[in-house]
Amino acid sequence: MSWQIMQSALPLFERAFVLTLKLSAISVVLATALGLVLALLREYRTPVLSHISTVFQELFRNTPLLIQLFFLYYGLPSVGIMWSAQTCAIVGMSIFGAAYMSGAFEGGFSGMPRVQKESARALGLAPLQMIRHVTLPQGLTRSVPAVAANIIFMVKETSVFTVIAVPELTNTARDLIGMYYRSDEYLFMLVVAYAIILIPLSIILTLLERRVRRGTFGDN
Amino acid sequence: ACGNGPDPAAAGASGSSSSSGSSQEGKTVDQIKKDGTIRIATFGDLPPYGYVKNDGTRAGYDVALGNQIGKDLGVKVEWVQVNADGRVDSLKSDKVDLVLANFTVTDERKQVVDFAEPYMKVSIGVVSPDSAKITSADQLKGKQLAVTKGTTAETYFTENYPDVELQKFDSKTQQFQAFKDGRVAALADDNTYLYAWAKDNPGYTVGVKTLGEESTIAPAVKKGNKDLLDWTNKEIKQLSADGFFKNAYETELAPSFTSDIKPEDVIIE
Amino acid sequence: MVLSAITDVALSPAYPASTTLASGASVLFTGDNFTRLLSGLGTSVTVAGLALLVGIPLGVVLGALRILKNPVLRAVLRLYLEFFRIVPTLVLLFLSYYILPRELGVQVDGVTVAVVAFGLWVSAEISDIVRGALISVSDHQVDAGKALGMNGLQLLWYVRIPQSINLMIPATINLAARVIMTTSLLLLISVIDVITVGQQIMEANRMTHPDAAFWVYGFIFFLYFIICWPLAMIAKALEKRAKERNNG
Amino acid sequence: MADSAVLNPSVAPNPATTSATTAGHGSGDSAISPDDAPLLSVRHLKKSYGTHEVLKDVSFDVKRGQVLVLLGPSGSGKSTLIRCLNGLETIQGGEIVFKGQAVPANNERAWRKLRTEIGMVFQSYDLFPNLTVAKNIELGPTKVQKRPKAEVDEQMDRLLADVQLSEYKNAYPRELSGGQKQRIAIVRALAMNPELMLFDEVTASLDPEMVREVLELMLRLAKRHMTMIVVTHEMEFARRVADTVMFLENGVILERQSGNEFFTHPQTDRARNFLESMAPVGAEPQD
Amino acid sequence: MADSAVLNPSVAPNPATTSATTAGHGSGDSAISPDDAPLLSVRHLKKSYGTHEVLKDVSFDVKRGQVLVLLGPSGSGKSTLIRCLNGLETIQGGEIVFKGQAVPANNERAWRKLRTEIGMVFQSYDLFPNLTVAKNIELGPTKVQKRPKAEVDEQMDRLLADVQLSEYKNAYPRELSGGQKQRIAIVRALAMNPELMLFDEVTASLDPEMVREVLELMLRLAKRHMTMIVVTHEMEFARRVADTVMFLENGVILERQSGNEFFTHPQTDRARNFLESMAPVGAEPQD
Ligand SMILES: Nc1ncnc2c1ncn2[C@@H]1O[C@H](COP(=O)(O)OP(=O)(O)OP(=O)(O)O)[C@@H](O)[C@H]1O
Ligand SMILES: Nc1ncnc2c1ncn2[C@@H]1O[C@H](COP(=O)(O)OP(=O)(O)OP(=O)(O)O)[C@@H](O)[C@H]1O
Ligand SMILES: [Mg+2]
Ligand SMILES: [Mg+2]
Repeated sequence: MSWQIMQSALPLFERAFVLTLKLSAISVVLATALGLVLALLREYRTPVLSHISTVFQELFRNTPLLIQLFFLYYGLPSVGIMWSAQTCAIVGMSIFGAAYMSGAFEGGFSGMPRVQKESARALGLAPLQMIRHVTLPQGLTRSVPAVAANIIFMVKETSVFTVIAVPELTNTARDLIGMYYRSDEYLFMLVVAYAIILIPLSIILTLLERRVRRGTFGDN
Repeated sequence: ACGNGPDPAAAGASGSSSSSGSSQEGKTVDQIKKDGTIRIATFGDLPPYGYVKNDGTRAGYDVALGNQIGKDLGVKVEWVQVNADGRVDSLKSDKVDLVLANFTVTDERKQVVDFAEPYMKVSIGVVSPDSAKITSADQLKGKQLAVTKGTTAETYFTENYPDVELQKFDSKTQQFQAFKDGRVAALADDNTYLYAWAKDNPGYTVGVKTLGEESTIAPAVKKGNKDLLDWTNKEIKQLSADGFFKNAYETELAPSFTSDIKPEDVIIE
Repeated sequence: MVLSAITDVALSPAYPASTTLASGASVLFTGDNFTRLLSGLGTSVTVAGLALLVGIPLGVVLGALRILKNPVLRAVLRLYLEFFRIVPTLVLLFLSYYILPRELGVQVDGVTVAVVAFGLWVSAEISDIVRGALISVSDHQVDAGKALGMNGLQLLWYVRIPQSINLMIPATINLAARVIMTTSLLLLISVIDVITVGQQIMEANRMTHPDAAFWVYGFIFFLYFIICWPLAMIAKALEKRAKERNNG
Repeated sequence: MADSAVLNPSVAPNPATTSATTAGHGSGDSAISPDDAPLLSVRHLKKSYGTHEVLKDVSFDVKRGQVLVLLGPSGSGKSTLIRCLNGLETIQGGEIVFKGQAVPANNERAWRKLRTEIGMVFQSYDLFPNLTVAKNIELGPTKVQKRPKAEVDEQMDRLLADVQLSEYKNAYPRELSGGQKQRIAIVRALAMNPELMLFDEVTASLDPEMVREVLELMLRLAKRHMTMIVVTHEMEFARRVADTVMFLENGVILERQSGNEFFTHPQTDRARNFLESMAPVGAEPQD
Repeated sequence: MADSAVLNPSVAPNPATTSATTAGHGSGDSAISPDDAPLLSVRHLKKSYGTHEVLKDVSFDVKRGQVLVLLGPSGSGKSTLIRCLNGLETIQGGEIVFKGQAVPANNERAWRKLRTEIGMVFQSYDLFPNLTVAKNIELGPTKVQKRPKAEVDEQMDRLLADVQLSEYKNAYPRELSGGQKQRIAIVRALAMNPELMLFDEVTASLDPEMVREVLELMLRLAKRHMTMIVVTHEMEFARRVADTVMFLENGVILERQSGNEFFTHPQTDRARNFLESMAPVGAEPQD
């Protein structure tokens, strides 16, 4: 392996690194927000909307992100909708991620003992007050581990953006290999780049998990 | 884990003799004959050079050459579909014996594979819509240009026109699709297929016909596969003499080209 | 070899180009295209199947080892899992694609690369599923087994496995669906999977059907859905039953 | 002072009612003076899960200041009945009349209003684990009843002092023992100033030593004329606290009597058998 | 006939030992004739979780045919002690001697052999939910003890008849009530022909009506001279079954007496308070 080759590729990897982070962050935020709304719609059996939420979840959880992206990027223009590669990436990943996130939140909500909801009702709390004071604080806390797992999953999944020409990390590595045929160096840099993102992220999320539990239930 | 293993590029730089010489890499002609099949890498989405018809069979100029080689070796051809960026690795990792996939001969590539005698001439061209025609590479500054990963066009623009924003795609299908969807201002690739493509797609013109030096397209074998290389060189010479390439041009390429392209622009006598 | 077997099994086409379909959609039924798409999908499913075949037994053994108290073994196996958790599957595929043939010194086709890469990944995920399920068996049950004088293997065989298998199965089915979805990445290592076939079709018909992309990608989307969705539903039903069993 | 803290302020102590408890069998007595009008009347209540009829035509009254103890074997429908009285179950027939007003059947909005007047404590600990003790107690009075926080806090302090848990005000439920949790759950319900309290086996999940502290709090409430409906398996406690005992089996009221009468002279064989089965083992060897 | 079914065949009925139960305090008496040698001796047992010492130097003996009842407040270490006696916990010091042989400390293999001679029943239902009643009972004798299935089945039939659960032979645990489950758990332990039975609050999770059927089975076992160590919160039962009572607090044995003595004249204040706290509420009002 040659240092020199790696050094000369560093700027490109840096750019890709930043882009990967940016796209991940935006998608994670959007997916989490959308996923929460979808989960609440189902939790409270909102008419019509809860069914839409179900269909949405099943559809996007059971198809590959890659084909969703292809469809957005190459398929939609034939019917007159054209988004840039990065927009397609963000939209695709947010939808895909939301389908997973709503599952995580639902798991959190349904893990709550039934007596909790009943005692909230017994105190006369209205549905919105129940969401605000009981369902959300407990449900969110319970969903943190699953949400954290989804975040890691989504960040890894950004590697698939390579297929719609988004110059993120995987794309950059493949591209460099294609031009200069130095697979060892570039693959090494690629794995290191993901490790730099994912290892600290997973540590932070674990700490956060503990912190949130303590904040909510007073655990220590 | 990536540290060990042969490093052909480095070896090539320090003197090409070190890696070739006595050691035979890849399958020899005899081995291929014994196996009864030759594995050839080609494109699957690049009419009229290498593509798959609706009935699932392969066709095109590269494919015609491959089939002829198979016939002359007396073996079956096993086609392995690759993308541009997979051509070198398919040889390096012994996935194929021969590459016939519009493989342009370049110095970098010579360090990692062995090219046989060329069978086609090529140079980089740029196609653009008639409504916003690009006639020189300088006009592309700050604009988006579609290329396929691992092609000479990609390398050429990366090195000579860093101001051009490259959109890099995995396959020909994807680059042309994105181009037609209007995602990019122009598309750069080997001029020969741009001619063909522009003919199929009215409203687009190859505004820049040649860029950089003219280069050639040749079959490639694994670096060090001297046996197959020698055989292939002989074969190309023989086929040239027999007029095979002229025939193939007429049947495979000409119908896709506009009339201003002459056989001499493409094939090597 | 694997591929030809699949082609033979695939459905017969015999669909004429239907006039009621939009022009792009008719591409799907021109020539052998429909069959070819299905056989492409067959390749994907076969790769997934082989990967599971390789990965599940390995994962079960690793998972069972992970409940042992040996700290070194646990750390090593944990590291194994974490490696596959950190590296994106696509990158894993590339690593195998570039490194496997060289290290093994033999010619390895894309399908083998995929089976090995996915198989290792599956084994890591399964080891976690198995471990999680095994330790979810309540301490009381294990104590009750011990109190009858059972040894480690007997505990595993009579107590832990039977009581956690109904947790492992749905999780494994879910994983299977995920592996099938992940085979969409085969496109990138030159395996003729369903998407590659789709692209061949678009290219061959670019003159006659310029809007084929919408229909071809839409159709592939649908194909994946009708394979993975039933799996997810089965997993969900089994999971629910397992929960009810455990409470009842 | 302690008395006034726990005592429901809206109920005037009325010792007369507590002794006259054998009255009011069945459903005939509808013309009544406002003074001894029942606080709660249940008429022909029917409840089923699917095809399984859990409550079959249940009718009874509860007067102000009275303690009604519900007894019956497991699965007889006690929990279901008490949950119906707080609108937690949809019912298939009959009527529930609270303070002279019929509650529109299965109307969640109507029940929501009523639930501020009917406190309930469950068997499983039902404090919100995400809130401190103080927040648990304040939630209903401030968010639902919209009473000023200062006033609520003052009442809370008195209630906590009364159950000797003032020091746990800022603790989370997980830091409390089971008995402490159940006492706080009772305080939480009392903080709404309910006119009726429902208790469903509130000591059943407790370690034996903690049972006592909860039952004693309930005895104190009863003494102060809180109207209560109590499901319990603690026979000694039931005997002491009950003005009236109602014995339920298979969703039917088999017996309804004054507490003393029931424990000394149960009228039905089923009730007699039940009482025997609940007596401590060893009191009367069998083999 | 029923007697011989439940009776542990390896223990000869020895009425003499059951009455002489106050003997054997402390640890001095080591030179003993084989006849009244203790079945189990515990010497200076120490157990901690981390830095938390749960058992501090606990010593006692149990003779053949004797019933030892362990009492003590929650958290005093009763469960921990009884689990140590079946090798389910690692210990930090002391010695456990069974049938005159010291068990090598924390040696899983040695314990595994012994566990076939020491039966244990837990508080939480511990039948294997995936196996039928018959399979649950057969598992230990056939797979661990490797006894012939025919013989085991015959014994099982007798035991099941004895607890009147023959008809449930092919039922799954989920089809049984709590009381039935615990009786089967006891049968499962008996099928191994143990010489000592350990019971840890086996009725604590049961509905009150089911407590009796389990306790009566245990009483019957005691009558037939099964050696037993019993943790329970049922005071009436304890009083009847105990040859000896041991009162534990904070991991220390505070009192060890004959059953009658303990319940009528507890020697320490702690024991007296404990007994009071366990008396039914209402028997003796406090406020
Ligand atoms: N959510 C439910 N769905 C279906 N059946 C139910 C449900 N809840 C209770 N039941 C049934 O209704 C009957 C009455 O149950 P309920 O809980 O009211 O009895 P209970 O008298 O409170 O018993 P316990 O003393 O065990 O608490 C039982 O047969 C029970 O199986
Ligand atoms: N696995 C464990 N880890 C740490 N501490 C434990 C563990 N098990 C028990 N303890 C502690 O050991 C002490 C004794 O517990 P043990 O369960 O033996 O009490 P007990 O007398 O059986 O109480 P109970 O009557 O509630 O069953 C308690 O303080 C408990 O918190
Ligand atoms: Mg109940
Ligand atoms: Mg205990």
